[in-house]
Amino acid sequence: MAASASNIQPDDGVLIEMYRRMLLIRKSEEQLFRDVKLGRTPGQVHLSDGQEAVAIGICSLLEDRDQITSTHRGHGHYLAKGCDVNAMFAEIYGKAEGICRGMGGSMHVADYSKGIVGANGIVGAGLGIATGAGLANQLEGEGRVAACFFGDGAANQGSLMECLNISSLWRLPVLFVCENNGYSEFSPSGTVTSGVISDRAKPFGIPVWNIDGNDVVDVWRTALEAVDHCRSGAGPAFVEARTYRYSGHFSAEAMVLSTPYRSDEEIEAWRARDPVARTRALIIGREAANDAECERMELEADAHVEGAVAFGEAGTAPCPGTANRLMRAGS
Amino acid sequence: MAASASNIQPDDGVLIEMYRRMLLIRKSEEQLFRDVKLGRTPGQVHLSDGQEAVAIGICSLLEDRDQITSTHRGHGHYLAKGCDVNAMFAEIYGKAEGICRGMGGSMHVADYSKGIVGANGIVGAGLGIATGAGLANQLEGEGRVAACFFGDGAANQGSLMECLNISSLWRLPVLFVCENNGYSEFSPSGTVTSGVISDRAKPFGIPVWNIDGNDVVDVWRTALEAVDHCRSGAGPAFVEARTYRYSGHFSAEAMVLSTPYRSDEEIEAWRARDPVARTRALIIGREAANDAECERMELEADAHVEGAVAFGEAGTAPCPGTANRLMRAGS
Amino acid sequence: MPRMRFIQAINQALAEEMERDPRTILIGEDVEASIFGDTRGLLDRFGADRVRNTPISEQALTGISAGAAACGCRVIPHMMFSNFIYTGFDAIANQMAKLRLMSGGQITLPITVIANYGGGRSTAAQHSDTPFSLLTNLAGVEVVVPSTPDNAKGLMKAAIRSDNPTFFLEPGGRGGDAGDVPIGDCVTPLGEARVMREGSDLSLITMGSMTRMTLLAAKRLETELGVSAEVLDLQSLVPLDTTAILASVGRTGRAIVVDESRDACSVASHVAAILADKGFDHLKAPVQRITVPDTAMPYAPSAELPLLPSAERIVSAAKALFPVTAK
Amino acid sequence: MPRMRFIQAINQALAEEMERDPRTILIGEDVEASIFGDTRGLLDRFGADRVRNTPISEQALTGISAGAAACGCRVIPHMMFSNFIYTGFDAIANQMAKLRLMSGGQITLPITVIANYGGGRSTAAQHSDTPFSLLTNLAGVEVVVPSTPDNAKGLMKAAIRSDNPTFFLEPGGRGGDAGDVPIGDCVTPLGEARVMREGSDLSLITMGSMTRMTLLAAKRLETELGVSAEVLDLQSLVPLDTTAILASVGRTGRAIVVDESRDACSVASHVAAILADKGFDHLKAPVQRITVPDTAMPYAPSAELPLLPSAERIVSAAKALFPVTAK
Ligand SMILES: Cc1ncc(C[n+]2csc(CCOP(=O)(O)OP(=O)(O)O)c2C)c(N)n1
Ligand SMILES: Cc1ncc(C[n+]2csc(CCOP(=O)(O)OP(=O)(O)O)c2C)c(N)n1
Ligand SMILES: [Mg+2]
Ligand SMILES: [Mg+2]
Repeated sequence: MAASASNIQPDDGVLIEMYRRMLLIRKSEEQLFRDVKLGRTPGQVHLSDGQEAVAIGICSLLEDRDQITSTHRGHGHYLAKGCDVNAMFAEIYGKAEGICRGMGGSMHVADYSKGIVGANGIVGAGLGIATGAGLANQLEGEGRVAACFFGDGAANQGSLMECLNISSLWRLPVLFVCENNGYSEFSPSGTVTSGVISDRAKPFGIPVWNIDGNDVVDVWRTALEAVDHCRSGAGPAFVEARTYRYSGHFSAEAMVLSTPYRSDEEIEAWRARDPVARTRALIIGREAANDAECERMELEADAHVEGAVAFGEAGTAPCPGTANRLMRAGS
Repeated sequence: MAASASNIQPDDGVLIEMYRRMLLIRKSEEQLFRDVKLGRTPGQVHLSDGQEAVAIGICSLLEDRDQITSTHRGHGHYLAKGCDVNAMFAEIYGKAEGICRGMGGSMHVADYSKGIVGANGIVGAGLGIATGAGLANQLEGEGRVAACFFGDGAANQGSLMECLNISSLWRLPVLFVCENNGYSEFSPSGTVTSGVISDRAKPFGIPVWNIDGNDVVDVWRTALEAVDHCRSGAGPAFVEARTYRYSGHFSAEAMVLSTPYRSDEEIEAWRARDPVARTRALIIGREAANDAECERMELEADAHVEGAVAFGEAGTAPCPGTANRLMRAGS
Repeated sequence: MPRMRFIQAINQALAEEMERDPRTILIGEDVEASIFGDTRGLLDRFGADRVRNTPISEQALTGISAGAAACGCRVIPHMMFSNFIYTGFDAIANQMAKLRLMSGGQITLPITVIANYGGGRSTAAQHSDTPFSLLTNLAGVEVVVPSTPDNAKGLMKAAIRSDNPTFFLEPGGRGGDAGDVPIGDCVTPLGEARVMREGSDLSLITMGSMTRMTLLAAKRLETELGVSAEVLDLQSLVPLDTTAILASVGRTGRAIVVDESRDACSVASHVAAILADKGFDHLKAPVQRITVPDTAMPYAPSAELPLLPSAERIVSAAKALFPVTAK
Repeated sequence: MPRMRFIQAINQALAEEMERDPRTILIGEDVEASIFGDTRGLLDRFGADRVRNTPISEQALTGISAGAAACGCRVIPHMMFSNFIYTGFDAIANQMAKLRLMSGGQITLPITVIANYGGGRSTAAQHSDTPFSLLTNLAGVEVVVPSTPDNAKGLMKAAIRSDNPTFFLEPGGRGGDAGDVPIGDCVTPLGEARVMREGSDLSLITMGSMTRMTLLAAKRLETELGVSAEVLDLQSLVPLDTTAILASVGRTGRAIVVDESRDACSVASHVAAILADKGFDHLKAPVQRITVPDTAMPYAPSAELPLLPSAERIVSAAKALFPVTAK
């Protein structure tokens, strides 16, 4: 199976909502990049700017009760799943008001009540967890779906094959979403990855979609089919979405690397295919909103982010005993 | 790529030599089964009776300098690689004269000087080790090949995918040999394995052969092509050989299982396709040897095994300090 | 109380707990056929939804356990031999042990990992590890080690009911031991050691597979040396009953710790360290450790058995503590 | 002696050893770009055959290392962060640590695994583990922990030349520390602790990342309490220099062990256990452990930093040992 055959389109409301959320991700991450430089965050961040359409397109088709597993590059998934931006900033600033009470930080922003079964600092770890969520869903029998976001680099963890096999055998409602941004840290995919990633799902009889991850409509349309496939009880599905991360692997990379690992031209070429700008153009083209309205949406996102910064900054430092208290249930 | 397209045949000498070795494996394992009941072995054994053609067909095409990695079911690989039968029995009897000085036992019989880079009690562990041997071979540049024997159950370890990816990327001379005997312990393959195992190699562009593992000529012919592929520098190759183990998973299974997990009919159907008997029939059919000669080969194998039993029984118990002394190089 | 074998007690606990909570599931390689017997019959009783064979994929097995537990199941993954824990170790050490803290306490992981440990049966190095040390050091998982059929049942029930990831480690050689086992709801609380034998001269602190042999040694000490040895069975390593350890040595002033772990950084080391710190004022003599020397396990019995703790080794260690009383 | 940073000393040792033996290879995720700087420049110098980026496949990384080492290479796998050891743990715990014994000594595995460990940088729980305990308990791998640029170079050379699998654990926060480093062939022998500071009242026994801070504490003890503290840097955990530990405490009669491990079954526990046994007659006071409490590492500095050993914690522990001399 290749890209979605259908040509179904999201209606204007859905498209605008997706645009709003993409803006929130983009603005949040641009802010976080500044925050790192400003020393507002105790740790570094891994930004997903440029990849927003994948998180948004997929999550738009997920319900609150559906689960996702996220990655070290998880701010976008978090916001796409409708979690609170304030609690995210507070978390990344290391505050007790953070979504994980300051215990997790950037790599672990996750609201479990919204179905995020962890953002994970261990590359590939979400695969098993999402498969387990799929198992729980199947036993529950209410049609919940678990989506697993993972990178092209993570696709080289053997756990992928194990989970493809098991989810296929047991027909688990697991949606595998490979965000192929062309790099595994500083290694271009081709140097560490043999063949086409989505082909790896085929021997297990899992349906595969290979799509343009910078086209939110294509992602949305694919998700419509793929999520439905999972929800209907037909078993797992696999989506590979090609995309790009503008800011690189992580916020300190310019400092620690002696030579650049990608060209300015490459970055520019991808910026020309920017998912946020393309969505805006589509909105304008469709006359779903006009320039001024789009502008207002941007300002709204800015305001949200500003509020989140203030919320985070006003937060309190978690006290030393917190870890001990939170480690175990019942303690 | 399916089964070998060629119809090349081993000459009589090769065929007879393969038959001799298959007999030695068969007789050795039948003896070991008796030995376990007799209490001659301190531990249990995993027998490969019924699978001899795979080990023999593959190893016939390997040179002494080529490596293999073996499994928990490794007696056949050991003998097929030309290692000493006396040292094997002594090992399994727990004697200092054993190939591993009595430190390894049945699951670990391996003669490193003959290129066996360990028989492994950890299912799937040979995959990484063989890939590493392939890397060493590539760096050496002398055309050595590393063959990895592993079961259909082991094919569900994620390490398989990792090693397929890396060996393909780096074009390592690694021959993956999946001995598909239809069971993973007591689980029929279909209940734990989705799809066709050899298809898992295809996304990595690795050539695949799917063959009758009870036909030593088919295995030999396939090995001829597959080993050559690896040796020539073209990268890894993958062989899936369908076969069967008569004696089940391990020597105590009848004692520990409450109900049988396979039918007598199934065992009989496979016995009707016995690789040793088929090879003998082929030899007779070709007039490569007559009945009396074949009979003599059997008696020879019996004598070898008898000698090995005597050697093993005469061996000495390793002394308590042995482990401490052998743990580290230089101690 | 009915008498039953160790492995039957475990089986009974599993059955009762699965009966009690329909969200409890059991997964693992060949849990249906059950090579050790601990999970026998559960498939028939609870059906294929709740008792599932998994492929040989330990990474997925542990990862799936974490995911299913996070999403409402009570999960019992069976790892078979302890050495296979290593194959699935990421989801144990990086996920089970850490997700709760990393999520700020949002997540609860009711998982009971079963694994069979220990040497003495010529299974060689890859089927004989005693994984107490590395699991205990993780700090994020509970670790229980039953020693008799009754606490096997009680600890299994406690492990399954715990809302934390808990390792239930079956002493490999002890599955056939018989003993009296209470009927029904006998939960052995986690974090409580039990005094198996009272004594006034020496504390023998032990756990799991070593308990029976330590009791034998205590009897020999009584008859051969006239030494009254207390035997403390730790039962759970995380949480650890430090109070009971200190109380026992407070009574006796002397301790030998018997542990099937390899010596370096063993539980025995940790117990000795606690005594060297908080118990220092009680100590009248050096604290000795009877452990497995720092090597992998050999296959041949002549090389393997001497490496394991034995009543003989305990008795001779004790002799060094009571030079005068030795007959 | 030229002055250089910790990470440069490691880099130099790698370069010199790769120069020395052409069968030495370096593999790992992004060892070409080198995020920590330890492997920087090695690709240019030794070429793509000997310096290779691997995919994110830690199981294969460790497995391949074992296989290539068994077949004639001297292999240096770089695991990046210590937590990723767990992902590739089977080939470490079941293969590297056991193959030599299981093969009856036939096999030699010259492997040097590099990994960066420790907390204090808000990397959260999955990037901050200190894996001393579980590696040490394996018994089948050597473990070295450098503390200064000079022994970083010397220990790396010793690790690479060792014919056993050896873990070289880089203290995460110390890469920028500068110090004098000998030129050329300075091999620090494995299994030898070094006295970093002599003292007569108290032994502070430590390793790796904690050494610098322990030295600071020793100075404070001198000035604030008039206590003369000896600082012993273990340098290698396997083999462990038990003789030096006992000798130091033989001189001082008191010990505090400082270790970045989580407490339970830590190296600190083991050192304390050795003292409680073989060193018992020397001991004038309880042996205290300054370790990380038994929890995963939180992200926020306010919650993380207090969990780590600190000069403050050492000084107040020492105060308890010298109540009278406390000013
Ligand atoms: C098990 C493990 N190995 C290595 C790392 C270090 N690491 C962090 S991100 C990353 C690259 C991930 O690449 P990909 O999966 O493509 O995700 P991307 O960063 O491109 O979004 C690596 C190697 C890790 N966090 N976990
Ligand atoms: C990592 C690991 N998991 C589980 C086991 C237990 N085990 C031993 S053999 C086996 C089945 C292996 O099946 P397969 O690979 O098909 O080989 P076969 O026994 O059929 O030859 C299992 C699960 C093991 N030894 N190692
Ligand atoms: Mg990527
Ligand atoms: Mg099989």
